[in-house]
Amino acid sequence: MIALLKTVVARDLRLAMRRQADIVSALFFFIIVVSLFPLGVGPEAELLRRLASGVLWVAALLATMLSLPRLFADDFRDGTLEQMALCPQPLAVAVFGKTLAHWLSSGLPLTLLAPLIGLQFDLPADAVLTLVIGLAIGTPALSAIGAIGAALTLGLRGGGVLLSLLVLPLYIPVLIFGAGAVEATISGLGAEANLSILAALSLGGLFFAPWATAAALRIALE
Amino acid sequence: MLEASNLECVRGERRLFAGVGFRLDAGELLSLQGANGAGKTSLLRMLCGLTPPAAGEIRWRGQPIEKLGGEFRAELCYLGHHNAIKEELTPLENLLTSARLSGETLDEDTALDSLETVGLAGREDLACRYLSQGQKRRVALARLVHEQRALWILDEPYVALDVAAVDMVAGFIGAHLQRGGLAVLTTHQPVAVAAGKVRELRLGH
Amino acid sequence: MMVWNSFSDFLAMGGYGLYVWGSVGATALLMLAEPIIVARRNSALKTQLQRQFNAERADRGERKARRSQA
Amino acid sequence: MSNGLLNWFKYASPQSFYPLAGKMIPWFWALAAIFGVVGLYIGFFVAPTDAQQGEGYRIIFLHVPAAWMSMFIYLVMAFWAAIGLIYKTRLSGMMATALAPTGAMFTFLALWTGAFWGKPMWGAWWVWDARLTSELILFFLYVGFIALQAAIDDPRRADKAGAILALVGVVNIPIIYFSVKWWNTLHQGASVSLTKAPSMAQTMLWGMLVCALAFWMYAIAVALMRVRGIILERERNTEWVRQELAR
Repeated sequence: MIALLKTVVARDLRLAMRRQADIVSALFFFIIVVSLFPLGVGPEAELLRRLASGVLWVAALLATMLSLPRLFADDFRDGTLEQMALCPQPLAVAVFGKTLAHWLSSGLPLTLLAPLIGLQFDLPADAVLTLVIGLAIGTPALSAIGAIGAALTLGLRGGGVLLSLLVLPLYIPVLIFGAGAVEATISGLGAEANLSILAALSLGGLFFAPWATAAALRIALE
Repeated sequence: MLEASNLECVRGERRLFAGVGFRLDAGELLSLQGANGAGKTSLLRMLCGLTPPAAGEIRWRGQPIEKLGGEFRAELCYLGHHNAIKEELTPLENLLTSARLSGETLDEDTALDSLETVGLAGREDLACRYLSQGQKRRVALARLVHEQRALWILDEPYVALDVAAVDMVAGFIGAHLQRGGLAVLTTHQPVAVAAGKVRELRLGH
Repeated sequence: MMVWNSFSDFLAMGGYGLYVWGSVGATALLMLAEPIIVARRNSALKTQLQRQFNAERADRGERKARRSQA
Repeated sequence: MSNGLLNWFKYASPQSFYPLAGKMIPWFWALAAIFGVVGLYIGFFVAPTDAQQGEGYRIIFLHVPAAWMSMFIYLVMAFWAAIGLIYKTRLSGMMATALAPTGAMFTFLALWTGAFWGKPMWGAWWVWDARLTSELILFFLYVGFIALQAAIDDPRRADKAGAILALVGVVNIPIIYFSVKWWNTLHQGASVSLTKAPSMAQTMLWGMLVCALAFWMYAIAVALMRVRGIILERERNTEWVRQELAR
């Protein structure tokens, strides 16, 4: 089981490294979307500070959404997905591996980049820390839940738009507690409650979502 | 021993075939004939468990394959139309990854030996993107060189191969049958396999 | 028992007429429109299928397909 | 019990369900009409004026039943989805597909009547109340389900994919509702919220229940009509459909 996980994660990361354009474009998308808001809303620091967590989290959601369609599409097209479905271990294990690899190549870079972008919003230090911790805890859930949408819309025309229509409503709890954590820090309430619920969402997502994704993949492979 | 009974396949609203059955014992090869679109690939995918049959049942060693699940898949090697290789990876990386995915231990030397056997010597570390269609097919076929699993299901293994390569693959299959393995394959050119009993199954009228 | 003492009172709905009748109106509209749409789509499907069956029968020479199918 | 279940499934083949549904539809329409008239009569002629909200509160006789139905239909959809996945019966998938538009319609109605109730009571067409917000998200779930099924040509795959989405959705609804409620109380406190329903006089409760029954009968009737269309569509190459339409 673990060997399969290691193989899948190593393979996907190696592929991601060889096609860095995808990772970099998702990151720049994140940067651009976040930078648009001050231009739209105005440069007052006080207002931006209040908007910061919501804007960063929504941008993180959208950036993750960008890289989801390719999660299974290439493997579906060149036949490697079939081989994964035919390996002795349950398909959900391979899916968990791919979800992990997707997080490492999209969620994690976002999290590391967030403080830098946070500067634009003049966030206090402790808020930035909560933001980073929240993103680190929350983005795995985005990859796990997003994988379900990617599997359901595999091979469909207009899959990308449909994917976001299916997945964004399911992202709302993660958004609420992620952005809420930073709000709680700024207003001094302390973000432990938000972060622990966020962790619960991520663990629940990482544990249950692969089974739904595997089922959806088996349907797409029929 | 692989046994299929009363298999039926429906594609969209068209029924491709129905009442298809056969029995295949150790050391035997089933050659699947039929016009294009007769459902040969669908039947192969059913035997792998990828496509559920509209009716009928498939048994491996007397057990329905749905119940066996992972056990059945551990003894199955499927080679479809697609080469199942990643263009960005090298032949060596592809071979090692696909072996590990199916839970087999394959060290680098054996892998290199396999690649050499299929005539890819010198191209082991070149990204598959730069290989020709025939060479990519050889990367896919390299898996068969050291393949130990009992049941081989091959979809058009000889396509895009030159005559020498066709004989080579026929040799792999022959060796597999001699080891008591089973094979189901679809092909257009009739190819004599060195050993083992060949059964024929024609799909469609 | 009767809450309203005149029809105009009933319409005014204690000053909330716009909102109450706006809600009732939307509900009535949607709950009438949906069945009509479904019924119309079903009958369109039936005629289309009948036309297809007649065409097939015509191909088999059983019946000359009437061009101006209703 | 098992053979009872088995022949029920045998009976639930599209071919034998089509005429059965046809016979049932008029009855459900009749029930919907009767309950509707009684419910509205209670709501608008029997229920007393509310102390704080005057006559405007009568919208709850439409808003609350619609909200209940929007949630209930999604659960029924998920139920048929699960049955379809487990027992591989085609009819259950068709039922889920047939219910979705009606569920979406009720969700939209709940939002519309919620807004029309919020405007006079709280001065704003849209109130970020926890239940209204969850209703909006439920509407997105319905739209997602319908859009996914529309994007897939092969009906069998559409049913199964829709089933997975519905089941994932039904697991997420409580999570979404909980997080929205948390979010709502965090930002606004419970003051501006529809959860504080007016004091439930006996007649008001009866009015809502009867209206809900009417909506339920309506939903069954429309779903049965739509499922008959879906059966014809998917079974158009079969002999029985040919006879059915030849009549």
